[in-house]
Amino acid sequence: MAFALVRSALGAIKEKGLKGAFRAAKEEGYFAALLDGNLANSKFRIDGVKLVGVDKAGNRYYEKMSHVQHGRHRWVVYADKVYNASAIPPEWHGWLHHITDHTPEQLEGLRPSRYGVEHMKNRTGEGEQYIYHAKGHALNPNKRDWKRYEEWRPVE
Amino acid sequence: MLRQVANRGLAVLRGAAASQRACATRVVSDRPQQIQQFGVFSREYSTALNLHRNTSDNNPDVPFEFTSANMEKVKEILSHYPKNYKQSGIIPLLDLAQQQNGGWLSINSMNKIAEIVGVAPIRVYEVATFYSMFNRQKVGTYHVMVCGTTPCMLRGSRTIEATLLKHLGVERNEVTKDGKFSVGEMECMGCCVNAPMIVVADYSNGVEGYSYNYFEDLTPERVVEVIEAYRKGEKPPHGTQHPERLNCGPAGGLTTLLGEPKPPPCRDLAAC
Amino acid sequence: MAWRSKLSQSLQELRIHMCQTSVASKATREFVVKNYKDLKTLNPRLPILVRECSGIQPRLWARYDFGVERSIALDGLSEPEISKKLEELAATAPQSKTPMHA
Amino acid sequence: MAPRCRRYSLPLRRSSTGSAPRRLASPVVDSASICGAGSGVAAAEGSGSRGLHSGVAWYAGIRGQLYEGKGRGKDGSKQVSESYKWSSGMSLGGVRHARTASVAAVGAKFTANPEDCIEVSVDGSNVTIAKGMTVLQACEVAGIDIPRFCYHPRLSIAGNCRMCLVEVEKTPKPVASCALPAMPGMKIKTNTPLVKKAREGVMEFLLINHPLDCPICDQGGECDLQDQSMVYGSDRGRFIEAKRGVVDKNLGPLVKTVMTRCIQCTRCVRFASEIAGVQDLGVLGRGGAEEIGTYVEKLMVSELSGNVIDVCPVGALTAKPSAFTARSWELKSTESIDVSDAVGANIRIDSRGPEVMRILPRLNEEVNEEWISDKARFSYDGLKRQRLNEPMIRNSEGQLEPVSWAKALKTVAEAAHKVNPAEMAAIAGKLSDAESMMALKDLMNRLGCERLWVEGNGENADADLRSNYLVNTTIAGLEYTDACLLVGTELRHEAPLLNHRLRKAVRNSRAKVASIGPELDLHFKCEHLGNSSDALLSIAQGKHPFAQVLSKAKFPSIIVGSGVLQRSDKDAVLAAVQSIVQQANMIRDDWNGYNFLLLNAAQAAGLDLGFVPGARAPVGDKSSIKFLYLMGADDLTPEDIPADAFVVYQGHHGDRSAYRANVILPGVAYSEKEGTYENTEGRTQQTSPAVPTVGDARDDWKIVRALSEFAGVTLPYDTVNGVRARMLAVAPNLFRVDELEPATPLPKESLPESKTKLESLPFKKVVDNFYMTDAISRASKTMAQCTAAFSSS
Amino acid sequence: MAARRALAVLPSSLRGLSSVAFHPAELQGVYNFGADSKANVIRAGEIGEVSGVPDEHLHRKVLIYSPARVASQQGVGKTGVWKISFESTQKWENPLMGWTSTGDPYHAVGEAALYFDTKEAAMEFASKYGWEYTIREPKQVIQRTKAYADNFKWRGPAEEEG
Repeated sequence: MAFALVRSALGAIKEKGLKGAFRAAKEEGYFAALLDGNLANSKFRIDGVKLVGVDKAGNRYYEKMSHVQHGRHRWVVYADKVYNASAIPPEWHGWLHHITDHTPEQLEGLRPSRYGVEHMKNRTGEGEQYIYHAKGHALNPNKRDWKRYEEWRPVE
Repeated sequence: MLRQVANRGLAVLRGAAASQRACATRVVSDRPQQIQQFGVFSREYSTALNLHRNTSDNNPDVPFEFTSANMEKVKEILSHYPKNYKQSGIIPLLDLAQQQNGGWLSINSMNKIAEIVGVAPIRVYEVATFYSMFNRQKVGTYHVMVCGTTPCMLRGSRTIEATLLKHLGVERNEVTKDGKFSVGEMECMGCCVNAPMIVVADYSNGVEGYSYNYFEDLTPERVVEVIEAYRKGEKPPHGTQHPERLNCGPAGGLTTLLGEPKPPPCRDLAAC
Repeated sequence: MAWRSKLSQSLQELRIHMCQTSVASKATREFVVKNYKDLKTLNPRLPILVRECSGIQPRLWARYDFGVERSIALDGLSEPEISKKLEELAATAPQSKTPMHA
Repeated sequence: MAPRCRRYSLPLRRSSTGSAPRRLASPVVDSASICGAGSGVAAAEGSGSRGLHSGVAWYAGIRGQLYEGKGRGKDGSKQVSESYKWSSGMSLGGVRHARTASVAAVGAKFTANPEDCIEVSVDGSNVTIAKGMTVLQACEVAGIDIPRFCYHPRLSIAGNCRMCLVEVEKTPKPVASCALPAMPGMKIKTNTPLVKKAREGVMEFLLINHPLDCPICDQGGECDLQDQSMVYGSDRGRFIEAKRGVVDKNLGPLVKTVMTRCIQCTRCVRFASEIAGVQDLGVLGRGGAEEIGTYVEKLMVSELSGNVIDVCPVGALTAKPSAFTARSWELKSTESIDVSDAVGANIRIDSRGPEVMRILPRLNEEVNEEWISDKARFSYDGLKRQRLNEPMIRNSEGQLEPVSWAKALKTVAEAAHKVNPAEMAAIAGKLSDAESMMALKDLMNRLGCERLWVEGNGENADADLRSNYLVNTTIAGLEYTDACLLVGTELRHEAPLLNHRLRKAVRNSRAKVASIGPELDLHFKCEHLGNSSDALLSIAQGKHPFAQVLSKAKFPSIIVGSGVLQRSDKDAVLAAVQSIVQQANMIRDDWNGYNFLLLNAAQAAGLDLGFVPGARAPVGDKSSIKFLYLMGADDLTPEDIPADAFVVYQGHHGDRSAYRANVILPGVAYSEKEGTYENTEGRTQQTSPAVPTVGDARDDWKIVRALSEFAGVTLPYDTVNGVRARMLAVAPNLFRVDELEPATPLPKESLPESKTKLESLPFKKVVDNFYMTDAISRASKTMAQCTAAFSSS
Repeated sequence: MAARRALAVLPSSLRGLSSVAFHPAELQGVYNFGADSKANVIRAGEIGEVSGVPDEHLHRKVLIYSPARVASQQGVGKTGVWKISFESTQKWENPLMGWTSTGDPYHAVGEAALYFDTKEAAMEFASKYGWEYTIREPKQVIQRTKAYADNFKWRGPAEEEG
């Protein structure tokens, strides 16, 4: 990727000259785009970036309302290095995907109190115990017995 | 348009809630907690629940027997009917039991009647729940029933009832603390000419002294007087309370038909 | 008629099949009406199963020891002849087969 | 014309023109075949074991070989005039001289004399109906289904739902067809716009207070209100006020109530008072506050209470045990027969996958009409519990351990050969079907064992004459009795449906009923004459006033309970009964009032098959038994079984006897097999398999057949048709499925005299607890709940 | 004719089956059994034989019946049809998901599809396939006269006591 970028930049220089290429890149906003990226924004704290919140797992949610490409104004920086999109809890998922403009703190009152389980990220591949088995699967530790009758056992 | 519908719906809901509240408070306070919650099921247009719930004064352990004098009456009543149709006497017997029992029917009084006429108790319960004249909850010694049907309502029966309730300090179907009065509602009793009217059922003297009197042409002031008279043990004059009216005639003398009415036109019969 | 009292010595069970109404079963019916009391009194423990079924052929079935059965059709026979057949059935009891393990 | 019972215009005897033998097969068989040893079914084997193509040919073949071919035509009429006794004229279906208007879709039939018929026009076409029928019935005969809620064919007419409105020409308004008698020449219209509009109006009122909870309602999918609202209902209501709510009632562990759904059709009230005879339900209150209830907290104590669930046209009364378990459209229904008592009610087993979800009654006018007892309806959950699913053998440590079939059968065969045939015995249980009893009888006989009996019949049962152990009046015929004596029977607990028929007789024609035996409220007026045989004796001697009642009666009857079989003076009791029968002239050409009520489903077939001790069987002393074969028999107490006996238990439930068994052979329950049963009136009926059996269990007759091979006395049949062919050679009436072969009583002169003396003993109860009588109901949780709830009352 | 030709290519063991007589008396007049000249007439069991149905299903035992009205409903709309039931109970709960499994290919056929207007049609169908059938006749309702007035009918004088 980076190699392709360098090659296309070299190609542009070769075609338009160094100055021409620089001007064209600036006109087309390439440099702004470099700085606009989430990585740069969140790592280097360029102006206008707001940390909206941190969820239980430590994922950090950011927002930048000006000078960003459309649709890229909310992002998450995962707590884990080896990350997985399923690490985002549903309450933050709504905010992150622009389903709602309210953060989970603001929506706390709507959270059902009588039911609902704590969010857990998908742990597939992290070990035997996380493999899903169907209700009647032999490896399911809570294997369900489908036998619809109860047999007699002699009790001596 | 939409708002109208919404308002109407809300009004209905409010009405329902209000009636439920009213029903809930109507429940006599000495009932146990568990019974109170059934109050909300009773409906505003029904005088009482169609269910029996044991209370301290109304349960299968409270005995009921007809007095020997009344037993004679029972026999007299049953003699009107064929022997195998004794159940025809359920209504008069219920009435008798109600008079004897101070104006209401306990569960055992109904069971007793079922035993006398030889039917299952449920057949008696059916009759007793059907007719609103039969009270299955305790009422006052003087049970006052206000007519709530259209002519009386137009002539101010609501005010009469409100006055009564305020004067006695009770809700509808509730008995005063001294046990003397209770107020209920009745459907049209046929005195529309002299509306508004009330009925006072007097259970103070058992079956012999039982009376069921109409008081007509009432005003809020007059109804209080009537009640107070009863409280003193007097017997206020029943019938119309209008000073200038005789029975159901016009107040202050005739206003029409003052002279000999003009005969209808008739052909000359003699000429035929 | 001595064979009658010995009926339960050779037979384990006697079955009489007949129709309730048919002509062919008439003699069998007569046989039952006339002889049942006698047979039963003499052999109180012998099951004499009178089985009626409309339209069935009258038939006498005898069951001996070890489930051996024989039957005789009775249509066309008169009542004394049926008696005779019964006697035959009683007399021709198969040699009592001993249980194979004894 | 045959004599008729005028009141009901039913002939009491089959007319003389039409009762030639019903089935006549063409070939006359060589009848001199004396079958050799072990080939009692030789005739059957020829075609029966051919198996594959046999279907009808097999049936016809058997019939041809075993049924006589004579007597058709001229002979036929002659033989009938000589018919020597009564034949099943009481059966409702066998009515002659009746014009029957039968419509394919409806199947409605009526019986009446032609002169008692009238003609009305329904939607332009003329139909002939009996005088006195209602307009609704006329429409039904015409094949037009009138919507209705309150009308029920088996209850009195209430006329309060107004759904059955039709238009009759020259009436100003639509009329309620259920309550209007049809008049000759009436012109009825059922599909005019007026009718539709009228019914729509009624439907709108009905739906005012009916909740919209069809998705969570158990009646959803088979609800009359739901179906009819599809035609007459609106998609929106005009009612904006608050709907009413009604307090639910507690009617016990069987009937669930959601009273808000009630539309006040009062069917349940009428059912309770008219059919069940428990005056508990009533209509309380008036107007919009009207509701169905008991007023005081009271359970509905009736053996027929489950039927209010069927009677209810909406979801107000539903089955509590099967609440929220299945929807009606996902169920597969199998038409079968109930075995919980000897009445043999026709049922429909509804199953989903391998599980029985519920049991419903099925129409059979001659047996159960449309009712079944609560035990029949709700004991099905016992089919899922305590099941024996693999063969077991008691090992040397005294523990039962699962083994293979081969090993189990081998063990049994070896044990059987170790003992003397005289020391063997076999008992068939209450629920055994005829096929397995036949196989077991053949097997035991071949092994030399003659000591066989069916539970309930006892060891001394007399299986000779069918008329001596059947309900000869027939179940339907009992309705016509006008005086009945019950001897040693608690009819309500022993056969609730028969009790209902007798109740009908009391209600409709004021029949007089008296009972000698344990005292029990039968839910109708019944004079209790004490519980001792003295009362019986005084009636038999004509001293008792009830003897006069019986002899004055037109259709007197007597019902003897099967508890009599357990008495030591059984013969004397039966002799006393016989003399009552004689005195009251109960057995006539047009009426047979002698009834022996059996208790269990297996009893009648067992007696028919001669599943009784043979002529030289040792009887009485049970201590000599060394080898005991129990086919689902659980009534023996452990003390009855000698400690050194080898006990084989073949059955479907681990009930009492399974604990004592040395070998357990798992069989199948009635819902899983195709078995023949005979009910107490002698009607042969067959069950159909509805669900697969459990585990390794096998059909009972197959187990016996396999065992016979291990024992070296192979039985000569290996298909179910083969067993049935063998049954044909033993009790041919068991071959006539769904039919009643009437039993002819012998004249008293032909019956042997009893030598025993009547003892002054009380009659014992035979049913301690109605809800738990057999292995299935004892395993049922619902029945346990019923026992707990109703035991106090 | 086509059926005949198809039969000819079947293994002889299968063809042998066709010689087993299947003569429902009710069909005698309709079919001329064994008359080869009338080759276009379908012989009993012939459809089953040529259809390639496995042997074990060729001669199934079936029940021809007309389902009774559900006791809990009064409408008769669903009654009057005739069904062929295979009395199939080869069912079990699938151990993995608990769904119902079956080992009987005819299970759903009988449940869902085989409806006939008349008994004869069902019998003819069954015999064409060579199924061994039993017929169970439906029970009929008997209409009894009754009147609304019965509720109020004079039940006669009282019985004497004693």
